[in-house]
Amino acid sequence: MKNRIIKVDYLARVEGEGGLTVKIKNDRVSEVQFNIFEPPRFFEAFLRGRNFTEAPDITARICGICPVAYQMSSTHAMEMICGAKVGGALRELRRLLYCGEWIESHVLHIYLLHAPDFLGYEDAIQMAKDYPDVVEQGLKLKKLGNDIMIKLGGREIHPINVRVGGFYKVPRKEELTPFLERLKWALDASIATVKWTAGLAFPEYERDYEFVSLRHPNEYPLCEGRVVSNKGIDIELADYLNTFEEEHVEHSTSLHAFVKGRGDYLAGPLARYNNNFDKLPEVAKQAARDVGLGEVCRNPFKSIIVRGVETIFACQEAIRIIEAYEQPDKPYVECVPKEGIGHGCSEAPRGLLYHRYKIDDKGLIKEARIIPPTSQNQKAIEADLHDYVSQNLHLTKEKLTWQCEQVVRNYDPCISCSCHFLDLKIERE
Amino acid sequence: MAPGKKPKLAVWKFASCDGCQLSLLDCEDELLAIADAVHIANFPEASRAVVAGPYDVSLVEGSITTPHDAERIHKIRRASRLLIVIGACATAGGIQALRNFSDVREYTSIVYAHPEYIESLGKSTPIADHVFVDFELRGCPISKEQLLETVSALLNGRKPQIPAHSVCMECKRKGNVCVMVSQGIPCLGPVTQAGCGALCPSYNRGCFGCFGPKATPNPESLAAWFEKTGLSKEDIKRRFRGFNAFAEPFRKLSEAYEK
Amino acid sequence: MHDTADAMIFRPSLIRRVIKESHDTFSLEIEPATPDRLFHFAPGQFNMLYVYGVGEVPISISGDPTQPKVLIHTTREVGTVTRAMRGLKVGSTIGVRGPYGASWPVDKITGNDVVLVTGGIGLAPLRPVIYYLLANREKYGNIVLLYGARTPEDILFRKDLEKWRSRFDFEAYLTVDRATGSWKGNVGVVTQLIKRSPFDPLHCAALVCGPEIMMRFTVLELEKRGVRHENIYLSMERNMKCGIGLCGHCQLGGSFVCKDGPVYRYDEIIDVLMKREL
Amino acid sequence: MVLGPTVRDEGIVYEELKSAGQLPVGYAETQGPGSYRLKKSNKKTFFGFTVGQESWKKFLYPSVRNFLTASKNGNRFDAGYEEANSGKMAFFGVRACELAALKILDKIFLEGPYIDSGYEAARKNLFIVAINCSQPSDNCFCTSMGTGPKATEDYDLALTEVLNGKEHYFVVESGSNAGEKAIAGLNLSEAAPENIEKRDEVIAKAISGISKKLSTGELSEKLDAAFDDRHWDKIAERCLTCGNCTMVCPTCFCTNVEDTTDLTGDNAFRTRSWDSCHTVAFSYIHGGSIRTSEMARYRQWMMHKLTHWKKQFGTFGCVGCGRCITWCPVGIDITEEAKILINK
Ligand SMILES: Cc1cc2nc3c(=O)[nH]c(=O)nc-3n(C[C@H](O)[C@H](O)[C@H](O)COP(=O)(O)OP(=O)(O)OC[C@H]3O[C@@H](n4cnc5c(N)ncnc54)[C@H](O)[C@@H]3O)c2cc1C
Ligand code: SF4
Ligand code: SF4
Ligand code: SF4
Repeated sequence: MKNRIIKVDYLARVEGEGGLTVKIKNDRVSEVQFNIFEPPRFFEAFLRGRNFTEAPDITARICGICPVAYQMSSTHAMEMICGAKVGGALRELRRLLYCGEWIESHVLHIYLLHAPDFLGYEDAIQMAKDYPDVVEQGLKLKKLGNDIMIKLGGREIHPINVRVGGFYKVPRKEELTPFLERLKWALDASIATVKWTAGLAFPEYERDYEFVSLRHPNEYPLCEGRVVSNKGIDIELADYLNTFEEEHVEHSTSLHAFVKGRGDYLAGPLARYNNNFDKLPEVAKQAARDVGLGEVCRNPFKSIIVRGVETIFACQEAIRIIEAYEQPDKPYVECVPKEGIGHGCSEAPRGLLYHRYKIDDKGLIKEARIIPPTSQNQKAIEADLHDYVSQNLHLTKEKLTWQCEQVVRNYDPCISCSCHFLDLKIERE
Repeated sequence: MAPGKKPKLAVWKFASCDGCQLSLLDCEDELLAIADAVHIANFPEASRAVVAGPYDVSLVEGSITTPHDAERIHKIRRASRLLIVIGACATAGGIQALRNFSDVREYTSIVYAHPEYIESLGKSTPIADHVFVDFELRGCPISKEQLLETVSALLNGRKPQIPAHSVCMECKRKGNVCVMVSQGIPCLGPVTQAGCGALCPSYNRGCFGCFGPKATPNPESLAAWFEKTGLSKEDIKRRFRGFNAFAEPFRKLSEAYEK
Repeated sequence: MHDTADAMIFRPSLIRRVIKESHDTFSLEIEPATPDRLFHFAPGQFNMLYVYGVGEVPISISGDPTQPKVLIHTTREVGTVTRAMRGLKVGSTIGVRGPYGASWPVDKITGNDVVLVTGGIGLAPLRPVIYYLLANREKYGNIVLLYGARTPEDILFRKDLEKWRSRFDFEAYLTVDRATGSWKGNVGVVTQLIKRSPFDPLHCAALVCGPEIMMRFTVLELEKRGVRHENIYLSMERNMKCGIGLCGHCQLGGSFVCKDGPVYRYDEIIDVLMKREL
Repeated sequence: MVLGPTVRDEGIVYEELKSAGQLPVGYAETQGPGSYRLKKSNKKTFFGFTVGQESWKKFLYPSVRNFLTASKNGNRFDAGYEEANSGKMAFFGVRACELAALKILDKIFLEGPYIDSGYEAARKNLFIVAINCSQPSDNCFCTSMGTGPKATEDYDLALTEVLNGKEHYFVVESGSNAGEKAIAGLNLSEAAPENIEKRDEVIAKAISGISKKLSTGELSEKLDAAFDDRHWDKIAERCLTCGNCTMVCPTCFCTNVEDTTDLTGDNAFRTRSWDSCHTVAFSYIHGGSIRTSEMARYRQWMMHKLTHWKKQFGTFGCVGCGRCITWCPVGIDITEEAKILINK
């Protein structure tokens, strides 16, 4: 069994279409490919010539799993150009909407996509036969996340209520307060989730990642802050493209991002957690400590616990926002377009989502550039696969294949997102 | 569908955002009941398990954009008794059909450094352009309620109650004050098929047409009204060139306004 | 005759027998919901039949008005509800409400010849008339049935037809669009039969039931024979959601097919029949 | 439950009122074909506006109603009926044209041969406070239809708002025993002749403020004669067949009935909802819809209102409130179109 090929044509339980190929030659891993064959959809191209107000609705269609992330990154970029400040209750409502998406997406991944791997089930529906209460708790939590998005956004997938400058309509206080009771339940349920996930069996595996995430002086990061890493990156959004670069490889319709001059990096829950542990609310910190998760966690399999910790944060944050909420007079801040370039970066559940736009004085988009989390993580995924397979060559092919899939699923990759980027250098030619 | 036997369900993806199939996982209250009533035989987003065809029902998300997909859809059709297309990508080519209005080679080079690696058809086309489709669910994304209604209907041998009339009818039944008449906000509701529950007007915004053209729409008349109320030709064109840009009545309209 | 409670409520009633009439047409024999509730109706009236969970459709009563203990409906499978209805088995329930609508004018036309012109499933709404006429045979002149089917296999109520044809006081002429097997009878449209039928045009009533296009041509032929408009009766079909004049779907100009029809005197609807897409 | 006009979003709607403060004090609107704009002034008027988008029919005949459930029991099933709400209601601020509309609905739903029990239950317990119009909109043509602007019958109480410099009062008339009783308990002063005079001035002013006209003499017959007119096609070029006119019309009563089940099929439901003759599905029978062209559907709608209704119910189906003109997204005006058709 010196030469083997591990091939998964169609990865399950990830969003979008991808596969993976690991080639082993003379008991050494010779080639690793995280194949993305999701058909390209050319968003950056057809964004050109659209009105700047259309960006949130159009870019949301890049991904049905994290549309709010796209709406947040694009609105922030546009507001930067217009010089508009969205603060106060409107800013809080956006955070609340995002909390909804975090809860929904994290819980979906924990319970329906990731946990079955640890317990050896093909899917959550089979898992539900043996763990009915666990799955039901997951579904109930997930529904709460969705219901928050429905309230604020109109619907959970591609919300319609987000606009550049704020919202089309804001809720009355009475519409939000009923969520408090459910959120308090959810807070306990997410603490229980952390405990439950911490009890799963984890492969002993660590890597010295470069963790890249946002960092905000006062908050656990969602939509604002500087981009930082544990290896010295600390930049303004405007410097994003000077720091990171993307390349196009043959086996993928998604571009691969890397830190210029350094290489792969990891974005997502693990990165946020490691870079911002101090900004977590006390309940979340405590839950992490209680299960022995340190302030630094380098085992990517344990991202499932970290998602739980972040779910605690999202519930706690939602409670805080709703309790303090006062309905603003106007649902949005007026945004008058002018010629310029804007950047927006927000923390999608699966990691940094960067947008950059150039618009003209009429508000028409001239250039658009989007770097989704999955392109940022692709190189790290391949490095993990290489590393992990090298260390576990003794496993049976079947087992190794499953675990390779799991290595990919650790990232909660969203392949649909990853297939539409624009290389500005080419365009300028 | 023969009662007693659990029908085999498969979910397939083509060029899309995944949102429509996610709707199935978003049926939190009904998910386990669905799994009880049907045999989920192929649904990669949710399960590793793959059961070979043929399938009683295939839900197809996404549009056809590559030569490979153009072949794959035929295989799926052959393996499916009923083929239901879900969402604007599958029913009208989706947002990526905006490419149909310009040159793809140009697009590829804008997005990819090595366009030669990318295999892409010149157009993003709806599934019905390639194979026979039994039923379609509109929307970007589809409505969860309509999806459940369709599954329930199939399981119980009845016709899904999916009306082809305008968003306005839902809007009025709901009691929204019309945003177009009372505020002059341009709204595509009168020419768009119902299904979303008149979501946008409920949030004080005009409909932007994500459920596609209703039965016998008259976009020309609505566009003429838009023009009369001060929208530029360019604005009108963009409005009809959204998630259902390639649906015939909307396509014709936007092309007429391109000149 | 109707319930005082909401007329939209159906009574679940038991199916006692299912009879296959042709490859796509079947009859249901339905028992009253309670034994004391008899199905009194006048020939030409219809019921709204509800198939559990699938839908509700108007179907004429095709049984014998003198036998109110059992309700008979004959239905052709054409779409969702009728397909599901065909799937119903003996012992299952079907929702019934009615009877609704105007009937064939059996009492007004006594002393005259009666000519019944029908095609396809149209024989079903006319069968109660035939039962009635034969039960009151002495009150009428010649009784002539002109019936067209697509093929010999599509001919409904064969047993009845045989029985009726064997009577000396009943004339039945059949024709098919397309002859198959050993068919030796007429081939062609039913309207052709009109010119040679034994009835007195000046003292007759023509009862016509079939597709709208067939009824239009029938009227033309009857006119040629000199039948007056006020002696011609037609049964109309329109979409119906309630059957009781409240849903608005069955409007035919100034009338509602469900309550003013389905049976109309020709001279009363002559102008609406001439209008397209009304 | 008291129901009456109040401001929601940018329109006036009928909703439950808990206090007089919820009335649209100082509000007035301008209406035009396809256009409605609400404005607030510092005037003290309680009823300085006319009809908004909604009509009272929604309380008597809800836009969507689940009225029946059935549950499976082997190969049989049982049916359960959901009682309509029959609580006591008071409509506060009903216009004369709306009274006429209620009378028409009564004819449809209560005069048989079959009745709508839900409508009946709601209607039986109804107390009506009418308001005589002082500020007709540009789309009102009640004077043509003989329905307004003064309420003359079918109310329990009728109010006229008089605002005259500093003077601001209501003249109340009672139209029923219930109305009589209701005011007996209030400490009202007898209207003086000058009050009555002022009231009549208000109404006279309203009448003279109505500019839209539809000539109703032989209207039904003339429209009937125009059945094959080419002008219907002209209208169809503009009509979106969106159904808004039917939804807002206070007398449009057509409904659809939908049967559904849950996933398991153990429970079945029937829902009735407002339908519109503008849809293709409306006239569907096996083999194809009767009214496939847009022209035929618009024609059905207008002819039903102005021609067929007369045969069906002895009145026009139009009360001249102007809603279908205002709330048509492309401003099609029934009076203008009818004029063209009958003047050919
Ligand atoms: C007064 C009257 C008496 C009838 N009597 C008989 C009869 O004795 N035997 C018989 O086989 N058929 C009869 N029909 C026709 C029968 O009602 C239709 O064939 C039936 O409604 C088709 O329903 P479906 O769901 O199977 O068809 P689909 O084509 O799936 O129709 C969908 C829906 O449209 C409506 N619809 C479709 N066609 C008609 C129609 N022709 N009339 C009214 N509504 C329709 C129904 O609500 C139906 O559920 C009668 C119709 C009327 C109006
Ligand atoms: S707001 Fe839009 S959808 Fe609603 S009625 Fe008005 S035009 Fe129609
Ligand atoms: S109102 Fe229009 S754009 Fe908004 S959700 Fe509904 S169909 Fe989509
Ligand atoms: S007349 Fe106006 S409101 Fe009525 S269906 Fe036509 S466009 Fe819609």
